Order: sequence, then structure tokens, then C-alpha cells
Amino acid sequence: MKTDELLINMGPVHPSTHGVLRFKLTMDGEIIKKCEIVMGYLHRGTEKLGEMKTYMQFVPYTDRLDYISAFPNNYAYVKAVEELAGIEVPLRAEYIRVLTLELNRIVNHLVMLGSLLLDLGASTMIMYGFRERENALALFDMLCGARMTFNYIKPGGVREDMPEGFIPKLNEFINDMDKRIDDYEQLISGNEIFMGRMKGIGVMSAQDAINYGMTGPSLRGHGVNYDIRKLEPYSVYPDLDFKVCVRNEGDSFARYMVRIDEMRESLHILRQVVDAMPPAKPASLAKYGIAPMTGVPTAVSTYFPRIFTPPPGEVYSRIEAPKGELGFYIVSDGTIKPYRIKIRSPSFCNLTAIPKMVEGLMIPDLIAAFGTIDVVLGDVDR
Amino acid sequence: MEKGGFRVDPLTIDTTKIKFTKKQPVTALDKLNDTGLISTVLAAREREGLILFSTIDQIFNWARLSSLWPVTSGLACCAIEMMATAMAHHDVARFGMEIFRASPRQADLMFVAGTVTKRMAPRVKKLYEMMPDPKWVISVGSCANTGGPYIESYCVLKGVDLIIPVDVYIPGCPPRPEAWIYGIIQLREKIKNQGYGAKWGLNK
Amino acid sequence: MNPAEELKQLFPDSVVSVGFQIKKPLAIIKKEDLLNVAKKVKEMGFDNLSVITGIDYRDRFEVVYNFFSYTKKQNLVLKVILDHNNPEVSSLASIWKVADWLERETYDLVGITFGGHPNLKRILLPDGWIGHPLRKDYDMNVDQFVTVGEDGEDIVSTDGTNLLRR
Amino acid sequence: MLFLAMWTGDIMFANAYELIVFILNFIGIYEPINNIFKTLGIEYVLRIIIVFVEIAVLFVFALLTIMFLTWMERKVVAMVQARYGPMVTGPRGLLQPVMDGVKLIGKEDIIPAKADRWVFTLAPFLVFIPALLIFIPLPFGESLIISDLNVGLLYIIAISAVSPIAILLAGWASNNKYSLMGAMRAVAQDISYTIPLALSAIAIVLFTGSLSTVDIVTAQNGTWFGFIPKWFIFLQPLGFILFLIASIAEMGRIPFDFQESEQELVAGFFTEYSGMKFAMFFLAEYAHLFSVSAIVVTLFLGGWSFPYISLLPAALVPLVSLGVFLVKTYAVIFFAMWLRDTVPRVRIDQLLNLGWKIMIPLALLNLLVTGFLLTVGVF
Amino acid sequence: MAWITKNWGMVGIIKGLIVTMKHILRVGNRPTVTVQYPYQKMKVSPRFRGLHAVDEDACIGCGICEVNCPNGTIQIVKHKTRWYPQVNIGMCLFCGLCVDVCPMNAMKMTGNYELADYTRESLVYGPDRLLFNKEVKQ
Repeated sequence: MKTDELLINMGPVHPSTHGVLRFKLTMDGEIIKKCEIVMGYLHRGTEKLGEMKTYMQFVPYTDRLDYISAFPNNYAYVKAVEELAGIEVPLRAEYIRVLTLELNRIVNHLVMLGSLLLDLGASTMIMYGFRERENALALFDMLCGARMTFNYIKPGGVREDMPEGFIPKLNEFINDMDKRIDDYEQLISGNEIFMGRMKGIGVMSAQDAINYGMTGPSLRGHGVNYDIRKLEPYSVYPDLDFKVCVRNEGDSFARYMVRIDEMRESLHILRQVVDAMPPAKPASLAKYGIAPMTGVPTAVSTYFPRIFTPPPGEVYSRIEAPKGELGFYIVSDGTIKPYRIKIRSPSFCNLTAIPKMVEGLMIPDLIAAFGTIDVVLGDVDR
Repeated sequence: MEKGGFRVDPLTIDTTKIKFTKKQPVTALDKLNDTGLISTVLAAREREGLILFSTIDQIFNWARLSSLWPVTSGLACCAIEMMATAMAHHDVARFGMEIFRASPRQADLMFVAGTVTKRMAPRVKKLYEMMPDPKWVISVGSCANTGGPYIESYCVLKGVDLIIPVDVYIPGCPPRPEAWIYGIIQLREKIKNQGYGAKWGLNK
Repeated sequence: MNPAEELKQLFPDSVVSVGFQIKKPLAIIKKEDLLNVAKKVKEMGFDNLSVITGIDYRDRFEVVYNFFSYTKKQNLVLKVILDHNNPEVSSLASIWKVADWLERETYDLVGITFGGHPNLKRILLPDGWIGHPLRKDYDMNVDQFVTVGEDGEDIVSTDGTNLLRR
Repeated sequence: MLFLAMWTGDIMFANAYELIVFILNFIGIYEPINNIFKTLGIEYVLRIIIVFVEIAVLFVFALLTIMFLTWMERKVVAMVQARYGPMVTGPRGLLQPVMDGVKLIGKEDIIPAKADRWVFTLAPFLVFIPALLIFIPLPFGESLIISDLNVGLLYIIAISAVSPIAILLAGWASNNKYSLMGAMRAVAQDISYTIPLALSAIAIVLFTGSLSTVDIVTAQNGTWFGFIPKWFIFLQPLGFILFLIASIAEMGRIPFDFQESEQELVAGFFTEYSGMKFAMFFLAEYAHLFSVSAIVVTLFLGGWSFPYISLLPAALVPLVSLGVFLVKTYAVIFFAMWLRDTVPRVRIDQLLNLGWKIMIPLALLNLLVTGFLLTVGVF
Repeated sequence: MAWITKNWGMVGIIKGLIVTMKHILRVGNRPTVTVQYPYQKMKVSPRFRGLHAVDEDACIGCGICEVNCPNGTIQIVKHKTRWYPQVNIGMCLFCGLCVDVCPMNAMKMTGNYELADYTRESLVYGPDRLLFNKEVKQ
């Protein structure tokens, strides 16, 4: 019997593509023969805009790359600029930065868990995930006055010091979160249907995964013990005690479990950060409106000129963002605007592995594997 | 600037044309109460034509404004806040809007939530055309309103109202879920005041 | 001895110069020999190709490859300098799979051709887009519009009458 | 006199028609009306009128139930997810389903250009009408049954086998790949789950020796040792679990909602439907939810019967039994909703594996063991 | 036996059902978290970046905010006799750079987020809607 191949277009507007991505699937019945990814539906030309803005004006644009975890984007860009210009940052600012980074890692993984389970058909987890996310966003709102697009980490420090009553609320959140993660594990991890959907799906060897450029938690699910926070320590991570979460199976379930472990680890880091937070200097000028751009050094930012021109040069600087290796390649020609900004986004490189990963699987498996890769389209298309 | 058929160039808007419409209910709560069953049906008295028909119209209008099913079409950052709006803390289900239909055939309302790139624009337009009448569009966030942060970019459409008619604009980048719900309340207000034929092109 | 100097010893002819890119060893390679050097680099344990950056310097193009080794925990930067008229360099997609998309992206936005690439077409912008946006001479004033054809593929034109209202 | 007899005695009626006739008699208007028709020579007209009244009541009941179920679904989801659910439209959002219905009536009805016009229009009716037809042999309470068919169970299984055909028609006529895939999946699922459903129901028939739903319920009257109700769930625990899983698959709900499976196939076989036609699929889904739960209750949870229900005065029994039946049915529905909010969806091949490789052999084994034990005389 | 309990014992599903039942019954710090927006309002932090406000007396119309705005949201226009910023919040990023750079601390961002409107033109907030007077307020 001769059968025809069926061509299915999933997307760009499809409930489970996390935005606007398109899969061109060549199907044999329910089996995927070939998967081609078409992207660019959210290509906004951020890199070109970077050449048209000053160094300070580009910070808000980094918020909108990976819009679920904006703090790491801010920080990766700011770190590159600071490396380029050789700026020292006060210790308190570094601690605040790490605090926000780890908090944002939890938020990112919550959203990822929720949308993964929503794609698998369980609508409840996303509500629980967003419930806790909302608590974290209240903290962000308190800290920097926005819920998703923060523009908080600036070259030379952070925008403002922590407000009154922030640390107690943070502690409340941390303690609450412990129990919530137990709830999630009880709800999802042991579920037979969930395991049946995830175990042995989207398997890839560690060699392949590295070759396909996967990074971050997705790679750690393949048994590669790697974390930029350990390998190239930045900020105050060398002073903090944490372990790298690795799973060896290399399937969707392992990638999911790495996320759960990382949330616990982030809580552990947050506790240490709260304990080790240097006290705010007295006579801090960090009142509203007096921020790094006015050039006045405060407890959380060094002197930073209003017209900032870094020396000519090139830098590639990267951090461990919640989704993987996030790097900024900045070329400066000594003017107030960068000559070229290249964003190495984790989602883009992780996505390269999908066509290989899903060959011979079915559409539901594609959704499961795609969910565990954890892609944000703003980050893919930039 | 008429190039490319742009109706309004956001950079050079003539400020003299701006009019302020006086709205009777001021706060969000007033507006919500103003779109209740009784006040919606009583609004039939202010309409022209037979009171019976306009009353039936108003009942239909109330049904429409109280069960707006959005189509699942997140484009960018604002889509995450759209999800947050539907989630437990803000719970847009209170307005009967939690049924996010994946198929535009069954939806009444489209949130254009995020940057409309040149490449996405024909798809957004097609999605809108696939929706059955009566249908409404809410443009959310700076990107969809005017192009916002990416207004100087080479591949971003400068406002979604260039391709489809927009009923309510919600500013914010992205707007808070509360701002989102306020926009929904504004749309309810608009639906309340519209005639049965207004969307169908029968009268007016 | 850092990996860039190692490369200089192995390929004295191919490596033009070695240096540092803010603490990261940098080697500038002749563009003809890139593939050979890259194979050696892979053997040296640089299994992760982080990023490929194409830069338009108005008189020349530069392509920068950032490598990282999970086994040795070292960085390495390779740089290739290309003509402005005919920017072409051999593709690394056969060695690192991730280079496939990174090179397509560089081709799309900067307009550098990668010889031997299996599927070199635009990735972020639709096929038929005029110009490469990240070149410095890209004309930002040309409005290009996209419409969808019968088969679901994009058609680019400068005429937006089908798309825009009124 | 009659009232007293009913109060104390145990008059039972075969179906609701007889009950209505009895009530009319009791009020004393049945004879006069009947005489009028008799003199006209068209006495069957009264019969038809009564039947129509019955059907109208059933239809209204079904629609109200469906509306209540949509509201309940949204509220249960909200409870699980730590929120409120519909609040603004009507008190606690009770008017929400009504307004959804009114709105859907006022929507534009789109028939896609490439669709098969007649089949596309016919399919929603073919889904909706059988969903209501299943209500006919359901014993809502003592005497409260439209028609006590002697092949009741067979009828239910046969009627529910119509919906796959209609779904296939809908999916095919839409001329959309997602619709077609959704329809194919739905049909594969329905066929593979009707078999374990029927097999585990037959084990019940072995006990009762009758396919009539009324007989099945009356067989479950009474208690063992005075406190354990004589429900078949205690005799057939395996059969109950199999039947429950199969019936959730029949309803097409998470974890087995392949007909819709929003994240994979947009909206399954009704992707292209809008307006009232879409509403019909929606209504049929909830009608199915109710009727299948009612069948679970009838077969395994004792239907309207309840320990010591016979001690009640006979006049109250129809009402009380109706209440008991609804409570049990809503408990099963609540379980289905609760399960829906907890678990993810299984994959289509896992679903078929579960159906063919595990549930059918188990159902056959269950049937064999039951038959053997009955022959030996254990029960 | 272990295989059966692992794969078909449904222990995990029952555990999950227990978690959701705990939520239904609101046991153990799992309350309804919904803030019913128009009836109750969530507390917005004092740093929240909403609609702009310009101090009428302090603003000198220098245009630093206009220069520093990433995408040209702010324009300096004439209002009565002096020059003030006009903000098109339809394209604003709400990044707060204008507040940071204001040399006179005249630019503020309020907690007002109820800005939805029916036309694109009404999203342009001229000085007449942005200005506030400190003395009047006190």
C-alpha cells in the first residue's frame, strides 16, 4: 500500500509554540519524518537598534529579548560593558544583582514548568506556577518599579538600593517557595501519565547535545557537568556555595528534573545572599531620582559619566542565564554608541537541536521535547 | 508623511487634533457597574428606534460583553502578561473570559499582544479575518499601539491599527494585568453603547 | 602556553597573528585555511562553538568565532578578515552542528556567504528581503512589506497596499 | 383514597408516562379529557401530547443540566486553581453559561469556502441529537424514566456509537488537516474504548439477567449485613475501574481528550466551526458528560436506590430517588472534573495501547471470572 | 509486581489528586489568591513606573529627557508661556530613563496604570494632562 506524506504547518499562531514559531512537519501518519523550523516572526532588529542607541539607552532593549527572565539579560549586557570599560562595582550592588538573577531563575523555571504542563494538557500547574511568579513579581515591582521589563541593572551598579521591608518579604517568599516546590513534585513528578509522556522522549547523547550548541539546564539534563557560574565565575558567585544540578538520562524528564533541582538550588543561593548582604552605607544618596545616570556615586553604584564612551575594543562576555549561555559581543569604536552588538541567545542555539531530537517521534512528543528545551521567541528571533 | 500609507506618524502627531471625550463614569469600578445587566438594558432608552428592538439589542450586547472569548494569539512580551491576567492572581475568568479559544473561528476578541513584525502582520490580519462577526480587537502594549521601542526598526510594523481596526488601546510596556482588565472594562463600555447593526453594517 | 599560541605553532602559515581579546586568547586566521584550523581546534577539545559574529567595518568584514572547551575549560577566539566586495568564507557546519544556524543568521543579517554550507538561506528575515540589515550601508528608509502567498510562504514587496488598511 | 394507597403501598410505575397518567387521574382531569378525544375518535392525540410534554421536560432538563455543568466546570477549575471563576455575570457568575449561549446565537455562522457544505451543517446535529437520545432509557428515579426499554443497555451503547460517525463527518467536511486528524483520533479512541465499556457492562448483565436499566437498578436495592448497600461496585471492583476509565475516554475528557487536544490540534475536529454549530458540539460534550456519568451510577453505584429507601412513604420515593440519583451523578462528574484538572493528557499510542492491550484483556478476564463464579454459585 | 505498581499502580496520580483536593479544600496555606481588580486593588509599589508627571515649577524645559529617551517618546512642546515635555505613552517603554536624567528632579512617574483608551491620538499626553503643581498638592 502506498501512503502519502502529510505536510503539516504548526504555527506561527499555535497554542503550543510559546509564541510565534512555525514547525513545518513532514508526517507519515502520526510520525514526524522531518521537522523544519521556520522562525523570524518576532525578529525585531534589536542588534541594529543597538547600533543606534547609546550604551545606556540600550539597557531597556535587553529586557525585551528574553522577556521572562529580564534581569539576566540586563546583567549580561551590563557585564560586557563593564568588562569593556573596566568599571568596578560596589559589593552591595553585586549582591543585589545576584539576588535578582537567582530570583529571576526561579521565575523562569516556574513559567517553563507551567507552560510545559499546559502543553501536555494539565492546566493546573501553570496556575500554581504563575501564582508563585506573581509573588516574585511583587518583589520585583517593589525593587525596581516594573514587573517584567526592569531596566534595573545599570553599568556601574544598580538603579536604586533595596527599599525598606524588602528583605523580610523576600524571606517570606523563600520559605513559602520550599513547600510549593514539594507540592509541584507531588503533583507532577510521580504522575504516571507525565512520566509516560516524558521518559525516553527527545533523547540525545551528551556529545550531540554539545555539538548542537545546547547550553544551560537543557544541556545539564544530558549529563554534562557544566555551569558558567562555576567555570568562569563572575560577580559574587565564587563566594557562594551551590552545586551544579546534573541528570544523566538525556531525555525530557531529565531536563525537567534539572529545572526542579535548580529552583531548590537557587533558593539555597538566595538564603546565602540575604545573609551575606553588605549593609547599606550611611548617608546613601540612593533616593529616588538620584541614580547612576546623574553621575553621583551611591552605595549601589560607582561614578558613571553621563556621556559614557568606553575605549575602543571588542569583548565577548557571557553569563549563565536561566535558559543557558547568554553572551553579548560588543564592538566599541570609542563613540557614545556601540559599533556592533551581537547577542548570543541561549534559546536560538538550544533550538537547533529540536529537528534532530524529534525525528521519528509524534506531534505530542515534539511538544513535550520542545517544552523542556524552554524557548522564548523574543530570545530566538531578537 | 504619507509614505507607505501610514495614517498617523506617531513621531509627528498634531497635538491640536487631540480631543478629550468626557466620560461619565470615572473610576474602573464605576465603569464595571455601568455595564451591568440593568444599566445595559436601560441604555436602550437612549437609543433611537423602537424601544423593543433596542432593548433586544441591548440584551444581545450584554451577552456579548459578558462573554468575550479571546483567541490565543500571544506575539511577544505582552503575551506573558496576558497569561498572568488569566492566572490566579488577576483571574480574568471573573468576566467569563477564561475560555481562550485556540481556533479564531470560535473567538470574539483578539488581543494583539506584542510586537507585530512585518513578517507577522499578514498572519495577524488573516487571523482577524477568520474570526466571525461581531469581533473586537484590543491592541496591547507600546509595540502594538505604535511600534513602541522598535519604532525605528526595519522590520516592525508601526502600529497594528495600520492593518486591522482597533477598538481599545492599552498602553504599557507591558501593561500590568490590572491595566489589562481596565482595558477590558473599557471595551465592555464600548460594546454596551454599540448598536446591533453597528458591527454588521446594517444601520448608522 | 595558551591555545592561540599552540595554533600558531601548528599552523605557522595560516595564523596571521595571535593576541588577546580581553583575557581570551585570540588568533587571526587566513580565510582560506579556516576549515583546516577549525578541524584542529575541534581535536584540541573545543567542543562548544559559542557564537559567530560578523562585523561590517565599512572597508572589510570580520567574522569572529568564540570557542569554549568543556574538557579543558579554556576559551579561544578565532578571527577571519574578509574583503568588503566578496565576503566569503568556508562553512564550519560540518564540524559544529550549531554553526549551521549561526552561519545562516550571519548570512541573513550581515550578508557573509559561507561556502559549503548545506542550506544557506535566510533564517530570520523572509526570503526575498532586500539588503542585509546589519551592514552599515543598509537603507533604513525603504519600507518593505510581507504578504503571504497561497502556499503559506512569504512574499516581500515594497508595496503595502494589500496589507494596510485604506 | 388513591393518595393514601400511594402513601402506604408500593405502587410502582413502568415509566414516566404512567406516572403522568396517574397524576392526571389523581387530580381527576384525565378521564374528561380522554373522553373528549374519544368522542372525536382521536384518542391517540392525548398520548402524543403527554409524550411531547415528557420530551419537552427532558429537553429543558438536559439544557439546564448542560448549562449548570459548564458553570460547575469553570467553578471547579477555579477552586482547584485557587481563584474564583465567573463572578461578574449574575450572582456568582450563574448567568455566564446563558450569556455564552445567547452570544453564540448572535455570532456569524462561517462555512469555510472549501468545506463540504451539507455534511458540514449536518454533522453538529448528528452529534447533538444522539447525545440527547441517550437520556431516554436513563432511570432518573423510581418511575422517572421516559421509556424502560428491555434492551436499554444495548440501546445506550448503540446510540453512543453514532457519534464517531458524526465526528468523522465533521472532521472530513471541514477540509482542515487538524480537523481530520482530530476526527481520526476521536474515532480510533471511541472504537477502542467502546469494547471494554461494553464488556465490563456485560458482567453486570450476568448478574441481573436483563438489559433493562430499571432491572439493573432494582437488582441493587437492599443491603448486605444491613449496612453495605448492594451495589455492583462491591461485586465488580475491577469492572468498575475499567468502566470508569473507558467512560472517561468516551466522554473525551483529559486525560483522554484527543478529540479536542488544544495544544496539539488547535481545537480538534471542530476547529472550523463557529457560532451555533460550535455551541452544539459544546453542548453535546457536556450532555455526554452527564449521560455517561449517569450510566456509571446506574450500573455500579446503585442508580437511584439507596439503603432503606423503601422505608420512605411511597409518594416521596420518586422525588427522593431523583435527588439520590443526581447527587451520585454529580459526584461522578465532580470526580471527572477533578481528574481533568490534575493529570496531563496521555499520548495517542499510549491510549490505544492501554485500550487494546490492557483494558480489553482485563475486561474479558473479569467477564470470565464473573461467569465462572456465578456458575459455581459463589454469588 | 513492582513493575505493575510503578506503571499502572496510579500512585502518582492519586498523589496528584490529593494535592488538588488540598487546594479545593484550601487546606494549609493554599488560599484563594485572586485580587478582584475593580473591587479591590493590589498595592502598587511606590517605585512603580506608570504615567508620567511633570512638576510645573521645577521643569525648565531643557530637553535632556527628550535626548535621553530611547525611542523619541518625549517631545518638548510649548504650553502657555513655557516649554514642557509631552509624552506619547502609546510608544513609551516606561523605562524610567527620563526620570533618572532629569537635572531638576521635575519628571516623576506615578502609579497610575489605568490608561486604556479608544483612540491612538488620546494616548498622547500633553503638558496639560501631565503637569502637577507641588504647592497646590500640599
